[in-house]
Amino acid sequence: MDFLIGWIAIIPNYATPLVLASLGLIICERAGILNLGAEGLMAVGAMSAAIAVLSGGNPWAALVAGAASAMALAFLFGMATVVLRADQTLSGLAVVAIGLGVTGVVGRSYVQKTFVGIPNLGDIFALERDTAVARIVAVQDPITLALPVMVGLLWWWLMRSRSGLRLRAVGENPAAADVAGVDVQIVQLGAVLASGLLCGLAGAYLSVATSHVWVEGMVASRGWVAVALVIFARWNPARALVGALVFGSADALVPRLQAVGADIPVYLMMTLPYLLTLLVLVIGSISGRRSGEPAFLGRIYLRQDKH
Amino acid sequence: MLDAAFLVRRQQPGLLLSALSYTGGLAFGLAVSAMLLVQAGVPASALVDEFLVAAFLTSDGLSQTVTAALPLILVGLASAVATRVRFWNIGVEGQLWLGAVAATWVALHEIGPESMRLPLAFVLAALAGSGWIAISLVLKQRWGVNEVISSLLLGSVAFLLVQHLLFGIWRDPANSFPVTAAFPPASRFSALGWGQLHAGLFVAALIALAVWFLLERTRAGFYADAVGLNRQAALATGLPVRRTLAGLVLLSGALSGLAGMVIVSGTEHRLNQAVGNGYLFSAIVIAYLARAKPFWVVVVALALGAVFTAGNVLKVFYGVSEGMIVLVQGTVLISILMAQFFSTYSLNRPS
Amino acid sequence: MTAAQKAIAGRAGSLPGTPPALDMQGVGKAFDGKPALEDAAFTLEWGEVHAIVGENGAGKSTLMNVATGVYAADSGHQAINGAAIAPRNPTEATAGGLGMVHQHFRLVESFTVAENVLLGLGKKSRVRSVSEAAALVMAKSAEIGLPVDPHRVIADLSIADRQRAEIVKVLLLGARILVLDEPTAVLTDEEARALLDFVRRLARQGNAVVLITHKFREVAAFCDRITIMRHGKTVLSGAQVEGISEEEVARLIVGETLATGGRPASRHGAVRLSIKALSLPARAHGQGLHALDLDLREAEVLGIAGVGGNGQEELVACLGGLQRPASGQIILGGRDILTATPQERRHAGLRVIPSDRFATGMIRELSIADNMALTSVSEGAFGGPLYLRRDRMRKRAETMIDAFDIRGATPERSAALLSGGNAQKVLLSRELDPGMKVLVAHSPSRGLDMKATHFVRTAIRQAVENGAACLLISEDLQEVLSLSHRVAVMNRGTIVGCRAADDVTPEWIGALLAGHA
Amino acid sequence: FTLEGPPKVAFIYASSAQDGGWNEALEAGRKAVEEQLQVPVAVTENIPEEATKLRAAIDLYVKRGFNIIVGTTYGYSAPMAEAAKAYPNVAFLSASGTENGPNMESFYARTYQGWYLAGVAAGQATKTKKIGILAGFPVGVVNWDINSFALGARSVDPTIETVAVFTNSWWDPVKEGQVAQAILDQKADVLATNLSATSALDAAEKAGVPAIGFQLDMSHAAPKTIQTSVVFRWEQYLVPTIKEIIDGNWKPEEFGAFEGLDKGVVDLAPLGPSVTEETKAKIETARQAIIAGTLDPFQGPLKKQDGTVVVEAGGKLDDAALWSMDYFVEGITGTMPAKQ
Ligand SMILES: Nc1ncnc2c1ncn2[C@@H]1O[C@H](COP(=O)(O)OP(=O)(O)OP(=O)(O)O)[C@@H](O)[C@H]1O
Ligand SMILES: Nc1ncnc2c1ncn2[C@@H]1O[C@H](COP(=O)(O)OP(=O)(O)OP(=O)(O)O)[C@@H](O)[C@H]1O
Ligand SMILES: [Mg+2]
Ligand SMILES: [Mg+2]
Repeated sequence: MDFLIGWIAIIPNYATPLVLASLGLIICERAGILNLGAEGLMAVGAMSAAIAVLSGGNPWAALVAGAASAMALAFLFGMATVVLRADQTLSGLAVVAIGLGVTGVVGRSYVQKTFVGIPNLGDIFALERDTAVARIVAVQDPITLALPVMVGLLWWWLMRSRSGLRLRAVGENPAAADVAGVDVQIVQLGAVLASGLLCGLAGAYLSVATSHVWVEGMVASRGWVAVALVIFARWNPARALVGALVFGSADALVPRLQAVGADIPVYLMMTLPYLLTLLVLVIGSISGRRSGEPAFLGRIYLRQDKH
Repeated sequence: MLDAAFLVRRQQPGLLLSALSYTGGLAFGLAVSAMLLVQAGVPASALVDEFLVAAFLTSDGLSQTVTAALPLILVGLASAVATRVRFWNIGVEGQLWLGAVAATWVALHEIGPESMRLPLAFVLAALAGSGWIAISLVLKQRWGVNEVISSLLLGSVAFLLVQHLLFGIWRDPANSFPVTAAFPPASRFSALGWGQLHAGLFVAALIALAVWFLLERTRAGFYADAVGLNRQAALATGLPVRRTLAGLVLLSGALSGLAGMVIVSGTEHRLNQAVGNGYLFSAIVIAYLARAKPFWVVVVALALGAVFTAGNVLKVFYGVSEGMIVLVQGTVLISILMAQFFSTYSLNRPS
Repeated sequence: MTAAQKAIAGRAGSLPGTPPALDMQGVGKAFDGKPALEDAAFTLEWGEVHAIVGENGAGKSTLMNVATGVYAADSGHQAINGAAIAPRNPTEATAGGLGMVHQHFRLVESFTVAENVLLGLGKKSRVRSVSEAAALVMAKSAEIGLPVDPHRVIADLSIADRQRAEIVKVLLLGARILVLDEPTAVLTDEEARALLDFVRRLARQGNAVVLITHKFREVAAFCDRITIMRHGKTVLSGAQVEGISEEEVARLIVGETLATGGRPASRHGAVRLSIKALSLPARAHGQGLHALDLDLREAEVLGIAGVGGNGQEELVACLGGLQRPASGQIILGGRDILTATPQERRHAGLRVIPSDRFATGMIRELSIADNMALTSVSEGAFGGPLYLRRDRMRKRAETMIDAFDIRGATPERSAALLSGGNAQKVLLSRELDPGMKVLVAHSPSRGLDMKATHFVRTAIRQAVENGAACLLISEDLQEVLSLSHRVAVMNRGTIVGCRAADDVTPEWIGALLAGHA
Repeated sequence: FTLEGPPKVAFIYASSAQDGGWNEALEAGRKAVEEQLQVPVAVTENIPEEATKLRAAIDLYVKRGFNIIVGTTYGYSAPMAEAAKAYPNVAFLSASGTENGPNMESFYARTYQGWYLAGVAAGQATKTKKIGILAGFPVGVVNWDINSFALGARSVDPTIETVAVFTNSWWDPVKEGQVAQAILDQKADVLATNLSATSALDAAEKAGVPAIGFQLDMSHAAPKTIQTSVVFRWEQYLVPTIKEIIDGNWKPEEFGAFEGLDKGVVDLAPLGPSVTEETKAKIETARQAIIAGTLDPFQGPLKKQDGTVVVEAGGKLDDAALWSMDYFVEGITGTMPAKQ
């Protein structure tokens, strides 16, 4: 029972950064821009937020700093892919390189400096950790708490609002959106910036909310997991939340099994989240669902082209 | 709004213009990078020295460049071959790991007669690589599972399998570090007596030649282009779509696997946790910059090898950090990408 | 024409003192140095329906795309209702009262019709929800007599349904100047008539309509004035339609007149292709096939008439091997090829000309020589598996380019750079090879100009005279009648009637199609 | 071994020298060498553990007259040994390396001695009789830390259980925080980290649980609850060794240099404010016993986790057995990730 409570309580901590980043990617990719740069954007977010706290900022302001600086990198990505119509796959990889590189250069003197991060609900509301529910709630932080609301709002905005319709139209058929008076490039640029914001937030969450310290490379491939999650979620925010929880729970299970001394092949167990994701994908495909991939994803729109 | 500049796509950009925008992007990226490096304390005069002279014009530098380029050529070809049929092989590293595992298995367990060790490792590494990508292939062919995600996920799985082996049965019993025992000489490519360069050079060269011939001169290469560019039309015109796709994808996996073998048998002579890292980025970048053409893959791989060599020099003598090197790579890449704009489009301001 | 119509027609375009609805002068536009428009001029008056005709690639679409802000002109002036304006994007054109039904539909495939309309209405519209948009669609579709279901997803619609949806969408935008780029290409005659009746009423209410079309009978019946374009220039500018003959129009369009050929000489040969009880389950909303039966004889053209979206695409896909039917038989040369691969079907002598050339027929990015070689490479025509004789491919392509008079083609050029008619010639040059026994041609002259159409029909005619059997599927009744020995009518995924071409009457077809509400 | 030419020293790191842990501890040693011996010392960071890259860096240094090369990770060991053969007049020192030779010496510290003392502190502090430690990978040098930590605690109370979890990364503070939580959830009331990042200590401080750091003094991460940190003092090895090399009287140890508390290469950081006088005394006693050789953390009787006996009473593990240690001792709850 204790095992279960502890496990459930920690899952959101694993899932939150993944969800934040994949929401950003979903917005971006729904507008037709393939964004493989999450790892780099998160790296910048994590470092900037840490620097902000270490230079005396409050942790909430640090989240803003993390989001803003990742947006700056996303802006470069947007200039390349939206304005200059550069190849999106490669530009994404370049963003990863620039993000990881910049953090390595700029962050050097901030490595391993512990700081005070975002408090969890238990601290904020001085919760008694007597019941199972209280124990689970107490270790969550306000960002995690806000997450389902964010996902719901985003889902509603994308799938039900008129501006969401316009954004999706850009990713599906920019020519149609164009004659409908949608400014394709502005929408795409906005979507790219949104992905910067959310990926930056995800990175900032890692340093400011989870580990309260920054080291180079601390994103540790979580950006790539987010990229995979988006496909897994068929570009649907709600499903991204579910996917992140599944992935997070598998990920959280392995150290917990080690802690109770379970006789497991740890490395093989660690393949579980990956294999599970694959399995879900296969089942989804067998049941014949549409992949949900935006039709124009990764392609380049030019008004004069015949698409 | 941003279309207001009235972009027009150039129908067939001239060779000169393409070359100009390419080199222009490269030059701009290098200029920005040079500024970054000078900022970081590298004397400007040293830059030319280290990049050109050290990486190409000194014997040591050249041998390092070529040695580093060997696996890069193979992964670049792997990525190019898959790109030709529009299969996104994001699992290059996973296949490379498994190729290395296969070669290590032959070496450590001394499978077969000594003279056959390297050929056997070659075959098994290729099989292991294509076996690994075959999973993504089957998932895609059978159930339409997106290969980007499946190969990405399987890449992580492969690395965990390697760890399972390195911390398990292959752990060096003497000190229990996650490094296998050294390969016996029969499982090493012989040294050519020039720096660390080894006989894997001939392997990589032959493979590159064969892949070039396959893609540019044979019927299968023709099929590959048709299948990659328009699958439906290829199907309707009666081309063997599935076979072509499967063949090239498996080849891609095999090439990645061979890269793993060339690394462990050529320079490392053992398997450890680091040998496969970073090759995905290189593979994709090489294939893109080379437009998936085998000849250019070799050229770009050598250039990237030179970047690594020069980067090493900068790290060693000028205290330039890894972050700076990665930043420079990203900067040059995005600058080349952005410069393509000028050869692809022209601005057509209305009178 | 009734007297009243004549009176209105007389008024249209000639009210002194009223500025024209749209006035374009000296318009030039080049794509990367290749001129598409040179000194083109066009004047549209309020109250009229104005036809623009011309060969493929004459610049009709380009001219109207300039007018509606999709392309920016390199030179020239444009005025709407007397006020100079050069729309820099479609939004500005829409604001100026211009609306265009594009030749290539501007519809988001994964959206429903209503969602597309909501999107099209733009930011400023007061319509905010999908259900309001759906109500608008129903109302408009009833008004103009084009059935459209607002809740269906575009991806599941036939091309004809999409065309209807596109027209309704643009009409709902409330444009006062309406441009229709080949809107009737995929509609039935009846639907086309209803639509054109509607747009003429629209014009008479004080709006203005531009109709781009390749069909002279539409010009004659529904248009007030005609502008003819050739090679990017206006060769006839705003002439009254009355008093212009089809021959004269044809001469102006191509610069020469064409003899209209007849049906190929018929022999009563053996059955070449026999389709028995072919069935394909309907997709989500798509049309299926239901126990479809057909027999096709040697040296015969069997025309299949009917409204697009009644299973024609599916039938062609099943014949070509791109879709797997649920049951039935397709017997070719005595063998059931129901489960055969496309390649095996080719070996059996089946050739397909698909309706969408660049979707399944050719590969845009490959060179013309490559496209011509696609089907024969595997047979060893260009060397064995280990070495591809590109020199031979090139030679063959050169011969073909000459034989089929393919303009603007060299073996190395990318197929994407060809105009529609010339792309179709490349396709024909490849498919009409000596090994052909059965030709399935789906709308082979769709979107082609008169000259190219003539060429395509002549080629088919010749092939049939040489003994081939041809299944001609087309929504263009004239095309079907001009070539076929027998005519079958397709409706709701099956053949509802079939008789000799000589016995075909409009009433008979009308009755068979009436089942299609 | 004699050095050719004036001494020039180069340190090569696999990642950043300012990593707050392993490399930074070595970096402190490097600075001491520079100051105390007045020789030029160059630094290169981020040379991956690949033969091609490392060898290239070594070649470059040697070409420019560097003749004392210090490598800082076990992954360098094999390529360094090859380089040592190629350059017999260059001295090679390999931290946590496995190869030795006429001009090459691997060096490491008997960290398990420090961890035994940390175990004593933890054993004194625990009330639940459960303590926890998180570590990177299950290599010998890590396993002996964990085992010794558990044994130190058990010397205080033989019923104490030690929860040990590997993060399978040297570099993932996020995961370390999450793993720390997993250990705390097991009701462990002392938390030690065998890694470079401080996020586990941060978690301990938040939970109000006594914390133990590693490699450098980590008290800044848990100022209230810190007990101590097991630290390296590499200058104690590097300065005298490099001086010997320069002076021409260096003789590499056949099985590498392997010093402990006695030479001060391993030590404890100053004990935290919450450490009681009694604990301090116990730690001091154990320290003196280890230095005097009367106490060896791995002296018999020693049992594995599953109860099999490793060392009978009266015996002790030799160095070779230490290096190949791939098991947990009795009293540890945890999983060895892969089996041989
Ligand atoms: N009109 C609606 N009002 C309220 N909730 C809805 C509506 N349509 C869908 N939902 C719910 O919202 C969630 C997400 O819906 P969404 O349409 O994005 O997924 P979906 O596309 O239907 O998924 P799939 O592709 O698997 O069919 C689902 O749980 C769905 O049941
Ligand atoms: N976006 C474009 N890019 C390049 N060339 C173009 C483009 N659009 C049109 N062209 C070229 O301009 C010329 C005029 O084309 P346009 O589409 O206006 O012809 P059209 O008269 O509408 O023909 P159709 O009857 O086939 O629709 C053609 O040669 C065509 O290839
Ligand atoms: Mg749905
Ligand atoms: Mg047109």
